[in-house]
Amino acid sequence: MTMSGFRERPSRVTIAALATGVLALAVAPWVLNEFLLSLALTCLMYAGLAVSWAMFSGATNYLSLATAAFFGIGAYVTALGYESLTYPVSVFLGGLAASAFAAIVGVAILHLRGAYFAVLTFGLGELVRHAITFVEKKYSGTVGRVLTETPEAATVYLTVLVVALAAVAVCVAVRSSRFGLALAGIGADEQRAQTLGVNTRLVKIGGFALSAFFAGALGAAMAVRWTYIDPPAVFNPFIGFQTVLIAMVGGAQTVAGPLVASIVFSLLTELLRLQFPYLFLIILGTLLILLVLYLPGGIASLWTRKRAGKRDG
Amino acid sequence: MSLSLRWKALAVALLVAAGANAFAQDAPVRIGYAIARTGPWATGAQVSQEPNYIMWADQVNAAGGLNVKGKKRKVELVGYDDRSETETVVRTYEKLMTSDKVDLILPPWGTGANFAVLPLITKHGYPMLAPTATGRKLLQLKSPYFFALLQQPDVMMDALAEYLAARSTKTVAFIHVDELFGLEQASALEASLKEKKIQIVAKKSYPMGVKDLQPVLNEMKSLNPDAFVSLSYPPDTFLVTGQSKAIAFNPKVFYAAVGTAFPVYRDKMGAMVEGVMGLGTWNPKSSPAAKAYFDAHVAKFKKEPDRWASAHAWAGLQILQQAVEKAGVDRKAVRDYIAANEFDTVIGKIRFKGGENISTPGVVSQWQSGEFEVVWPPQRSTSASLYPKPAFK
Amino acid sequence: MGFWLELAASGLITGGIYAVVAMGLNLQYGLMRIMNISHGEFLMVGAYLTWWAQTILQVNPLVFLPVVALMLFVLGLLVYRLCFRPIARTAANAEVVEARSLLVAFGLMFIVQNLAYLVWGADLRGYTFLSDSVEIGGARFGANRLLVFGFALAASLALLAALKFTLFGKAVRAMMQSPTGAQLVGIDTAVLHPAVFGAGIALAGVAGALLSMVYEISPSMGEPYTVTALIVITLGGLGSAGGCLAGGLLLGLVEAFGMHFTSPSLKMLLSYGVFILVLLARPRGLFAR
Amino acid sequence: MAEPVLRAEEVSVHFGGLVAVDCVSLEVGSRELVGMIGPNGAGKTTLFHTLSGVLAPTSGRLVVAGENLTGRGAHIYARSGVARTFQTPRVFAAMSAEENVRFGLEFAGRSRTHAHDAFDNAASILGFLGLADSAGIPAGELTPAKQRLLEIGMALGARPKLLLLDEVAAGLTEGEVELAAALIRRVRDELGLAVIWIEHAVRVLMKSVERVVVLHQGRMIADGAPQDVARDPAVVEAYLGGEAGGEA
Amino acid sequence: MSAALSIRGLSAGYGPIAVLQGIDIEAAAGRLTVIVGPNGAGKTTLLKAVSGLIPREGEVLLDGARLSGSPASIVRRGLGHVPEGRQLFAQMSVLETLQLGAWLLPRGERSARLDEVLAAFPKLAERRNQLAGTMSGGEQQMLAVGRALMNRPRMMMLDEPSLGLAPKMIEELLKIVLRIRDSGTTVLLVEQNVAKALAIAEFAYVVERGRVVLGGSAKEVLASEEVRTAYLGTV
Repeated sequence: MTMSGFRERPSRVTIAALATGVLALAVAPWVLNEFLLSLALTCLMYAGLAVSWAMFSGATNYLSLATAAFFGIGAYVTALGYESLTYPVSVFLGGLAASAFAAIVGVAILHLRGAYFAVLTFGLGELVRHAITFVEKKYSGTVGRVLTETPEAATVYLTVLVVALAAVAVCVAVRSSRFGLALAGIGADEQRAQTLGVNTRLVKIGGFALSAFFAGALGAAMAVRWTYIDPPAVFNPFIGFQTVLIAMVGGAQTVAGPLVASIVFSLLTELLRLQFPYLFLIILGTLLILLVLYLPGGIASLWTRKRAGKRDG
Repeated sequence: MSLSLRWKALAVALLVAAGANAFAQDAPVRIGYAIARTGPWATGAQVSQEPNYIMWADQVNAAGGLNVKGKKRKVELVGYDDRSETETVVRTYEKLMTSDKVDLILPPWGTGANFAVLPLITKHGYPMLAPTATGRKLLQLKSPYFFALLQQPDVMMDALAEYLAARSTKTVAFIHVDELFGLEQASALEASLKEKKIQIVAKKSYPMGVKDLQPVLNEMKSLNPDAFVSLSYPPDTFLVTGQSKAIAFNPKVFYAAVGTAFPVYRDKMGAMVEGVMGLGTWNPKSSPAAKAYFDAHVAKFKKEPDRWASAHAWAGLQILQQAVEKAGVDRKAVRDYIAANEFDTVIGKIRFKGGENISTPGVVSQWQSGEFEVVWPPQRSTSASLYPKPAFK
Repeated sequence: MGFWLELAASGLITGGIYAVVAMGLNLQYGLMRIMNISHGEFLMVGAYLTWWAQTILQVNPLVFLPVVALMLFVLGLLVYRLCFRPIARTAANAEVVEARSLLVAFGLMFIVQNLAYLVWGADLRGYTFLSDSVEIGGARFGANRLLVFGFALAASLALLAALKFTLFGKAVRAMMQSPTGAQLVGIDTAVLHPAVFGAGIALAGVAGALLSMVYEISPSMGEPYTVTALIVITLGGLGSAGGCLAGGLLLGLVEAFGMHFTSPSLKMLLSYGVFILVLLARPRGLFAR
Repeated sequence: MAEPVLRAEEVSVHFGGLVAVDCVSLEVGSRELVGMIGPNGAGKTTLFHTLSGVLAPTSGRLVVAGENLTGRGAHIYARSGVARTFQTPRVFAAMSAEENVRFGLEFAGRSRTHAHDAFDNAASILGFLGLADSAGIPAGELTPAKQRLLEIGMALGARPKLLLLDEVAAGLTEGEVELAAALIRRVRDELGLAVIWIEHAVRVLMKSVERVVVLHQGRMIADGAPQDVARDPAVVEAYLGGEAGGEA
Repeated sequence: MSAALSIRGLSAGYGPIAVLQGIDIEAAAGRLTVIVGPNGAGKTTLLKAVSGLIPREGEVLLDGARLSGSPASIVRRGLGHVPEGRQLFAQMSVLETLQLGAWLLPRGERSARLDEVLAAFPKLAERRNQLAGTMSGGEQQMLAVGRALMNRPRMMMLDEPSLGLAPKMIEELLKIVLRIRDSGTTVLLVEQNVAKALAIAEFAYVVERGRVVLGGSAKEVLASEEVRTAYLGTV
């Protein structure tokens, strides 16, 4: 009884809708053309990144900009293990490597708060990028790796789908678990949570590492699309920024918010990019500002507000 | 409506469709590309690459269209912004090839982006003539559809070493950026110098994004080398030039790689560029064709093309045009034609072997009174080299 | 000048440039909690305006500096009015201001950067200014770099003094520590708040103008400068004018000496390493209060 | 005598040069209700921070239920049976009142049992506090007075042996303070907890507890029955002022 | 100099939540008027609305002239407000805080006023260089009062100044409040310490659920049966 979720559980209708959605996503490679599939892939990548980011950062209010670092570490695992590992294995190892990295640095930096944490996590990404450049150059005389034979588009898509779905599933499970309650408590008032018996340090490290796993796995999965992997390409800070942007626009305290936002944002960006080649970023920027000013709770507030209305009525 | 009437309507519809199809023979040739209009790659892409695409399409259309095996068809460019993101590059070319089904493609900007589309052009059979991709690693992928127009690092560095040897240079100090380009150039330079028995007195590398190189330059200056070579990207090229001037580091030869060929280098650095050497291939004096290209570019965009990759981009378009004239828009035929023949271009004759441009020799250029003169090899030079380089002004 | 002094001077000058880059953001984020991630874009606008004035109108960039400051200040007021005032008014606490301003500034970043592409194109730009070198005790430095360093020093000290000693500066600090308290002593925060934000944008513009004398410029130049600014102000301690200068100088010195003692390749590793170590030892920056 | 619930031995806390708590020793036995008074800045809240593990003492020892917990994290104290409230209510604003109480039950209270059925679940704890009606309301929307009650509820969720209450009656009118005092007595009498209660409403406090400790400038200057403490000249001088004579 | 404050039909709240509904209150010139009421009745909201810290409907008159909605101009008119939670500048010294209190005074008068206030609060003078955030609660409350006094207000509003203070400190504070009143400044005091407040006030209002339920002389209010049972806790 005490293990029951602290948030509402999804209704049967939601579950049915989700199941249909997942099925539709799974058959996509045989239905969509290459471009649409690749668009779906982008949506899934950001969905996985944003949902797993929100799982930790949304709940705890620790604004992490380390996503680019985790993503890059994952991608580099693929690059390094490319010849010896199968694709799924390197995706899994990419996640593990990012997770291990997050756990190790988490021990050192998770006592920092606010902007200091944010900028430090960003700095970490840069640190890793330059460290890899340096080490790679020192031991192989060059930087970057060329992946000659890469998996089929459908394989990549299905792999990313699995990782993204796993991210969503884990995030949902975490939210209705004690672990998720602890994370939420840390976000609301860390010290209060500790005085109520939460080992906040351990929970934070765990949450950080868990969320890093998905970013790392996604990096490892996506890397094969780019043939040539070098630090500037895979430690692109913009991937991290965009993830934060999507999660926050969606409503980082929810699961569905970042999920919906990643799809809306990716599709909208693509649509505008293709339709208004020279103006799309201006339009996108304006929309973003309007959204923040007029929908301060994020996209998720569209339905959470409705639900609150129902409760009042 | 009677049944027969419906059949008639259908027949009419089919006829119209067939007519449209027949008309489509003269439909424009659709040529697609993705290129950076925003983001960090845009500076390179919008100087050396996309303006050429636009100017070429305009010129071809003004002349009545592209000659496709004797038939004139208009060119329609389908260009998208890739936002300087590799994943967007891949996605956009997938769209161009599978959704838009363009007839031909033009390459994106930069080595990384070219790497990323390589599997796609191979899979879908689109020939691609790349003006801003360098590196042996690209060629080692052996895509039959990939053609690199730029001289490879070893070719360029051999030319530099030859020039240095011709001036009986004894010692060289060099720096390079820690990135694929810089590393390949550096190892090529090292090999060439070793072969010419020129001593390397100092070699340092630095990461991208550096804002100060004065301490390194001071160190190099104290070794008093005959030549200094900076295998750098534009921001660092500017930085190295300015700071070398500041500390009065005046070797007999001062060479900086990417960026020296940009007109903005001259505009930004002013008189201090006099005598600076760098990566370049041509200038308006190289040939009448080059002059015509230069003038057209200035007339259209109110800005000069750079003296390096711009002309390669234009040459690529010329090659494509010639290939289409002979082989049509059958991409396999176009590829085979490009692979098998020699072409006349703005930078001279070009022939490919294994996707590499083996005709354009390595070139050394040097700023002299506001023009980036070709000074090596002698048969290509537009001016004698200033040697030793005058002290920075 | 001895070799070491020259190395130190070189580092300090670069550090001064970092400090100039960070000053505006330090007002906005350090003091006001407005996470203006489009800081670098306004810096870029300042750089372009100066370049424009120099190449088209042949105006001396130094003469144009106050004009840039004024133009950007007005632009800042406008941006504040349109984008940040609604946030400052409705947000419940500083954390909400921070989060929402971050998103709005993202939007601004897209808009400003792309307007620059539309107006000025993507090409690298630049002009020659004060490129001659100045000799100080045997060592030589670019005059334009020295100018930026001098400005960094003067502006940081002026800002420090203004915030610390003038009543106006105290009012600014007071407003950030307790907006209600400030209102109740009669400080018109509805005027002062936008003014400080505008001053932040103006400082970004001035930094851009100064940088355009040294480095080449392009519409995408902003993001790395935003990152530099964030690192400098967190290193120094948010909101501290002295910390901002010290943070910048420290980074510059680390780079110069690091480059000499190890390899220039390790430069970035060293600066990020020092940044991380400092924050681990002093979680609120060097000059935390 | 049985092992005390809490034993603080010569606890000191220094902040730089400032001595906030100066060599305080204190024992609290089970079911004891102890009032703690002292002027602002006397170190009461700092002492609470050390007793609950939020702050490690600079020197001294803390023994909870016979176990030395000096230097351990606050969660260990909570799990060992020490629960507390804060001076300004620190409820989880976005969670419902029920979830707030359940938080303690899920963590510190999870491995502990308590005989009284008020501790069964969040609903029974809310019922005990008279907050049953507010169960579903986000804590941030409750009135300040109810938030203070909810803070106690969160602490009770930890199923503690010792409850540390920091100014639960601040901002209440005298009438409301009496009700709060009655509740605190019930916590001790019915639930059987030991309680240390900081409050400035001296009159009500003195009436409700059987033992008072007085802190002044970090030192414990008195520890005894309320009537004795109220007459202690040091206490009158430092804390009570003119009020003492009239009240006693 | 003294002022009279008239609040007529004042309504205010936070967003959609209405807290005050048509409040009418008069604060007589040169007198001490106290407002009591249970927690959450809207007393703090009332003072915030008068000061313009939150939007309001209805009329607020100071000496017969309407007060605008802008806090800065209200302070300029001579209304001082010692707010709930003190709202001090934690990182500023006592001296700096008081200097800021003189923000609206003519430049030439500032230092003289500073000396006056420091003379009135010897404890603050002793700690002039200490940061506000590091002082004890009682000292902070004194500083908040001193800061408001710097502007030579004609009228002072104090929001629960005794909150969380030791008995001894409360007495000292109330003495300060009386001294302010005796200097001719009109005082409006919100206080949960009902017995003590009513003992020193001339007029009193009881506010419950956003409305005035009782008002009159302090003696009358003290005598009321409801007040005795609901607020004084002694039957």
